[in-house]
Parts: sequence; C-alpha cells; structure tokens
Amino acid sequence: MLNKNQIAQRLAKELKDGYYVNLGIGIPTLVANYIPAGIKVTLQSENGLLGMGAFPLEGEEDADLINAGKQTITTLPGSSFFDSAMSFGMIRAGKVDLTILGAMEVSERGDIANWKIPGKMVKGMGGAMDLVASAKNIIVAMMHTNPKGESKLLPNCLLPLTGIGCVKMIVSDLAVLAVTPEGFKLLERAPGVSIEEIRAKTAGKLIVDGSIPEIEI
Amino acid sequence: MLNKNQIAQRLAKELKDGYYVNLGIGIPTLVANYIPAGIKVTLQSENGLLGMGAFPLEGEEDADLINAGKQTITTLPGSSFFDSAMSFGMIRAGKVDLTILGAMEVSERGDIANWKIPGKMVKGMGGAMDLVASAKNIIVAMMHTNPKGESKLLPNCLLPLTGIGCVKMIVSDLAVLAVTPEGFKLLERAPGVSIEEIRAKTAGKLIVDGSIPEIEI
Amino acid sequence: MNKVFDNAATAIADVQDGATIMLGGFGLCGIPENCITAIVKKATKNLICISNNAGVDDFGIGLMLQQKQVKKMIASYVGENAEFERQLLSGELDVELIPQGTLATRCMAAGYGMPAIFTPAGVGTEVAIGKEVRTFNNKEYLLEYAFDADFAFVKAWKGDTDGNLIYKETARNFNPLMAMAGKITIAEVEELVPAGELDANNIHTPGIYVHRIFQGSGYQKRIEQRTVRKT
Amino acid sequence: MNKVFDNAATAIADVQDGATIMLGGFGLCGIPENCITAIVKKATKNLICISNNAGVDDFGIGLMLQQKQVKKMIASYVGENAEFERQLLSGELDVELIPQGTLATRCMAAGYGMPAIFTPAGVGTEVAIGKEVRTFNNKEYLLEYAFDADFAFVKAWKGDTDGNLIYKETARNFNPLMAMAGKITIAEVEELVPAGELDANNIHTPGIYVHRIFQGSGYQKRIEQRTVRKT
Repeated sequence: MLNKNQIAQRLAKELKDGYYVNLGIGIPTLVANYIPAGIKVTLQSENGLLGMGAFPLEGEEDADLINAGKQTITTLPGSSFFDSAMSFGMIRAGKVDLTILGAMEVSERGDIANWKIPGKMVKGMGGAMDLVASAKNIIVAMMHTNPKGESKLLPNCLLPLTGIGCVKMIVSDLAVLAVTPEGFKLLERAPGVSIEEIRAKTAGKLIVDGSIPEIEI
Repeated sequence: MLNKNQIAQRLAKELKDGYYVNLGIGIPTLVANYIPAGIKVTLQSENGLLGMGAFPLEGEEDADLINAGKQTITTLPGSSFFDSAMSFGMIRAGKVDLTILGAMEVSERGDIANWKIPGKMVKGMGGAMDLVASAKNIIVAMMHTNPKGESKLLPNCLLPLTGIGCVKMIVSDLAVLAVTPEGFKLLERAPGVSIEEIRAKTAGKLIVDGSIPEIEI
Repeated sequence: MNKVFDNAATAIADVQDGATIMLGGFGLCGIPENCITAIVKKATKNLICISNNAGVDDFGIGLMLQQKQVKKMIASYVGENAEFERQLLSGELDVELIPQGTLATRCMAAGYGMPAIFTPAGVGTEVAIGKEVRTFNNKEYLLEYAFDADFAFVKAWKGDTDGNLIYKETARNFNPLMAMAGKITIAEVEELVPAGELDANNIHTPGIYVHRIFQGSGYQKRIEQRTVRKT
Repeated sequence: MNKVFDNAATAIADVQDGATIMLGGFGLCGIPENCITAIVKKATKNLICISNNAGVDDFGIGLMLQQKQVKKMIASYVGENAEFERQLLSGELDVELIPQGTLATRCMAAGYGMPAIFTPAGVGTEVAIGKEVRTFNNKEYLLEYAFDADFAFVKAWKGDTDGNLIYKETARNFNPLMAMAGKITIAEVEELVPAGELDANNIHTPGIYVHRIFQGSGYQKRIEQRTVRKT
C-alpha cells in the first residue's frame, strides 16, 4: 500500500520533459516534490501563473503571489502572470499537457465526482469542471476506498458529477489503473497488495490482463 | 459648400469631453486637427492603440508605431497598446463613444456601403464591418454626391453593404443630416447652399422641418 | 473629463440597492478592499455580487455578508465562511455556483462585446441543467451568456489618471476581466500616478474600460493560507 | 526540452506543402520577416495563409505570392499589391476576405479553446451569406468558427528561452492571438534572452503557447506609409 508521498512519487513518473502541468490540491500538490531530474516541467496555477516554484521562506511571503489553493508561493525563472480568462483559455485549448487532481469517485467510463456531497455544505467547483472538461490527459490521485472502506472506483458515480468520460488514469494507494472503453484496466499494483484485494475494493469493472507488476517508485 | 477641412471642423463639434473616438481614413482623420480646446478626446486606432498623437517629426518615425492606415504616428501621455482582439473587443462592447468614417453610399435607413465596388479590385473591408456593426454612435463624413454628380444618400444602397441600420448622422459638403426612422432629416446646410440644392442631390427621402440653420464652424 | 476620485466613498456613492456588482480578486488576493469597506459603510442592500469567492468571515465580501447586504452571490468557490453558510442554509442568501473558467470567460465576453460563449465546462453535470448544449468537432459545449453588471470594483497595483491599470503578480486574476465587463468600472490602486508615467506597452487594462479611479489606503492584503518552506 | 532554434530555416523545416499558416503583423508592422524569407527559400507550395494583410509586392507575404506559394489567402485587407491582384483575377489565388475583428477573434477563440464566437460584424452583408445568424438582446450576430492552423509564425520584440514573448507598441496587433492559435507556434524575436530576464508581470504571450523560438536577424521593418508633420 502506498502512502500519499509514494502516490505522488508514482504520479511523477508520468511527467515528461517539456510538460505544462496543473496539479490539484492535496496529493497532486506533492507531485512537485518528485519531478524527475533532467526534465523540465512547468507548473500552471489556474489563478494566473505559469512557472510556479516552491513555498516561500519564512518572511518572504508575498500576499500578491498565491496558488489556486490560496497558499503563498514563489515563481521560477521564465514564469509569467496572466488573467483568469487566459488561464482557463489555455486549459480549454489543451495547452496544459497533464492535469492531476483528486476525486471522491471515478466511474469505469472515466466520469469523475469531486465537488459536492448532497446534504453537506457545498463549497463550489472552483476550476475543477473546466479542468476535467478540457484537459486531454487527466490523472486522478486518490485513495482506493473511502474512510468507510467503500470503493471509490464505481460502475457509476453516485455523487454529483464534475465531468464525464475524462479520467484517463488513476493512481491510488493500491494500484495504477487505466480507464479504458472496457473498464478499469489494472496496470500496476502497490507492493504487497494482491490482485484479489484490488478486485475486492474495485466496485467498477476491473480488467486484469496477464501478470501485473508491482509499482516501482 | 464645405471643403474637406471644413467638414472635419463641423464633425469636431460632435466631440464631447471624455470621448473615446475612432476616426477612419480620409476626412475623418482630419477631425483630430480640430478637437475643441478644453475637452479631452482619446483616439483609438483599431490596430491596437489608445491615445494616438500627431504624425512624428521627420527622423522620429518608428516602424513599430503606426495607425490603422499604416501611417507612422506618435502617442500621447496615457496611451496604451493592446492586441487586435482586445481592440475589436472594446469596439464591439461599445466602449468607443464615437466612430467617424467615410462612405460611398448611405441609405435612408442608415445602411452603409464603403468597402467594395463590384467589377473593381476588392481590397477588403478591414475593420469597417466591425466598427459599423458595433459602435453606438456612427457618423459618416462624405461628399454629398459622387464624382459623376449622383447622390450618395439613397433610398437603398446599390453597392455591397458594409453594415445595416447603423449610421446616425451624416456630415457632407452640403449639409448635416440625421438618419431617422422617417429618412434623412436635414439639420444644417452649408453656407450658401439652398434647401432646394440639397433636396435635388439627396435621392433618399429628405425631411425638412422648419427653418434650417447654416452650419457654423 | 476627470476620472479621479478622492476615495472609495465618493467613487461608489451612486451604487443603489439591488445593484449587480462584480468584485475582482481570487480568495483575498487582489480584492478591492477600499470599495468593500465603503459599500459596507454605505449599507447598500439587496446586492447581486459576482466574484470568484465570497471572502472569509471577517474580511472581503464576508464583511458585506455580515451586514446582510448580499441578496445573491455568483461565484465558483465559496470556501470557509461560516456566516455565508448560515445565510445559505437559512435561505437568506441565494447562491449560484459556476465553474471558474466559465465565470472568467463570461466576464471577458461582456468586455469583448460577445453576447455568449461556448465552454465544455459542466457538460454532463448539474451545471448543464437547462442550458443549451451544442456539439462542435464531436465535443459538447454549453452556451453561457455574457454577464451584465452595473458596477465592477477592481483593485490594481498601479494606475494613472486616465484609468490605465497594471496588476501585480497573481493579484491580476479576475480584475482585468471585470474591469472590462462593468457598465461602470471603479478601480482602486495602490499607487496612482499622472497619465504618461506608466509604460504604454505594459498596461493590463486600458483606461477606456475604467470610469473612476482612486488611490486606496490602508491595504491589509491578508494572506489566507500562509505556507512556507524550511530553508 | 529546448525550444530554441538557430534560425528560421531550422525552425520551419517541417512546414509541408498544403499547410495552413497564420502570419502575424498589421500591414508590414510586426511581420515575421525571417520566417517569410525562409519559407520562400524552402519553396513550400499550396499554402493557406491567414494574415490580416498580404504584404506589398516586394515584401512580406508578397514575396510568397511572387513565388506562387499561396493557394488561399484569408485576410481582412489586401491593399496595394499588383501581383496579388493578378493572381486573384486569373484564378490562381483563392481569397477569403473577412472583417478584421472577426479575424482577430477567431484566432483568440482557437487559443482560448472556444470552438466558435458570435460577432455582429457582417450581419446583413455578403459576409453573412451561408452563416448562422442568432439574435441576443434584439441584436443579430453571426456565428464564426475558431481557426485551425498548423503553424503560426509570429514576430516579437523580446523573447526568452522558455518562449515568453513581449511585443513592441503596435507591432503587437495579431501576433499574440496567432501565437495562441497555432498548433505549432514559431516565434522570431529581435532579442532572445535567458528565461528569467523578462519581467513575469509584463509577458504578453506566455511560453506555453510558443513551441519554437529563435533570434531573428537583418530586420528591415519597412514603413508602408511614412507620414511626418512639420514641427
């Protein structure tokens, strides 16, 4: 079973040289710590920044310089600022190569639910609906099951949708899966996790084809 | 009968303090020479400039600084540069208070033709169609008749249209006219020009209501 | 033609009850602090506010919510705001949540004279309910309309007496879009300079979009999530 | 990931016959002179060119017309160009004239992921023939589609090795729009600097839109209508 940092490490293997990447709040943010050496990845923050750097040092926080999670950040050489229309414009136009975000549920067709739980206070979708409707390459980072132990990989999402047919890949604490026309295709399993356990915790259709290697991080 | 500079002088009386104005090529360009003292008018050039100034002095021409007629120009304090999408965006959004442009024909309903003569080489509409379709306040500056002596104020335009129902006022060498739902309403006549002459040279419906003062410039 | 006002109170003096107001900013970053303070003091009621967020309990639009000045909030994310939640659940406050890119683009559409735009955001979700769906190149899009706002309150870093604005870093966000979209746009700036002092090549919002401008004061520029690294 | 190319010839090496190319510039102001020279030398044929203008007889796109490289020209104004006129009248050249704002906005639409936009330009004219007309708030608009271009050739004043661009004065015009719209965008700049040297707050085209960049040379920057005043 992977911990959050290990999930981020595995996700980082999907980064390619030259990629522009949007990382969501939570585990996806951690991916920035594991960008492979020797490749250049530029982080987009949808509030209007390309070239996001690390958090600032104590005393160097700048109230005018935050990320989409409202955290103080820094910039890297080659960064640029722009307004929110251009920011979502480049997202919609497919200029962002990879989007990694969290989810409450993913369906076997790649639908995603991550913004609303009926009956609870609704905070809003922020930029999530724009991101999932636009990006060509969307990877979800999440726990395989919810705190009650119920599968988050479902035949159909039960929660209100954020977007439809958009998730391409899932990296969970248990496995790496591709979303295919036939369902969730198991690609890799976490060290020490059996195919049986993954099958038991995947409510949607799971395809296991051949031997499944362990995740290498 | 007004000459071109006098037409421009009369047009300049339509300028109001704080106006943003787009001036077309030809007579409209001359209006910039007659901006009344004590008011501030900002000239927009649709190739991406607000705050256009005079032509440069010899030796001070800048190839990167031209107007929509491709002429070298200068800027005034408070000017700004922007791209062509924003330029036509502000035009479409009605932020430009007044557009003055030339025309080959205007109809009594305010249709305008000024971009194409069938059978002749067609150079294109440039920004004219955007301007006439968007501006809330469009004044045409033109000669009342063409070189053959034929009226350019018609019941219907004969040439291909640039825009429909958009012209609000015409200042010609003979008269100032408003375009009203009933037709061309004569507002002022050029010094020494009779109402009969204007009537004879106006093919579209002309409304003469009461006494018509001479143009004061 | 003078666009320069002394302060927020005079600049917003004609904002009436029931007005639709856009407010720039993302979270508490780049919000029009002075205009908000002034509208709270003026106690204008029944406002429709368009803003990406709704502030926090004791700052930003949260201050207007405290005074129950907001009838309807149009936003993409309303975050941590207990009073907001209370008013929403009690039915005192009407809330319309829309995707952030849709919010941004509907502002831009207004400023660019485009009556409506197409966006894929929200297709297949409850955001699409009642909306026109249209397919282009095998992809579905929603038709979304340009906003129609009586006022836009925006905050810039520098501005000049002709209304030209420059924003700083990510405090730009929705400000230039709302500046273009307001029927009357009121800009507050940290530094107001005479026309001609800003570089014409680096203006983010040309003055044609700005009707009133004033130099703000007492900026708090609160940080919502102060996050630092060790060395 | 290196975006920097040595020169125009290497940057445009994969432009094939029949490609659709956007070319920035207004008149001869801000045109990608080096890319044009290179494409003329490469003798690529049957090109579809999208550009506001078509150059003059012996400069700009006029050089490509001389070599009969252009199959179709999409522009708003084709000005004074005798060879252009000859090819048009002889049927060698196909020309589509569209309003300038429509041209600009169709570029922006491509860069902003909007499949189509609505504009009032051309309503009631021959430009509207065959196009969908739609009424919003009692005003008619035409539906116009985003452009789809294989390449965009743009010219900037300064650029950095990450592809960030800054344009100078009115040489900006269509360049940032086409930079956003090209599937592959090739930028030539008067001055290429290392990433980090340009002010992030003043970037006109973020590097995400630019795939290749090179420092141009030998710029003529011709003036079409040199106009001066006496004192």
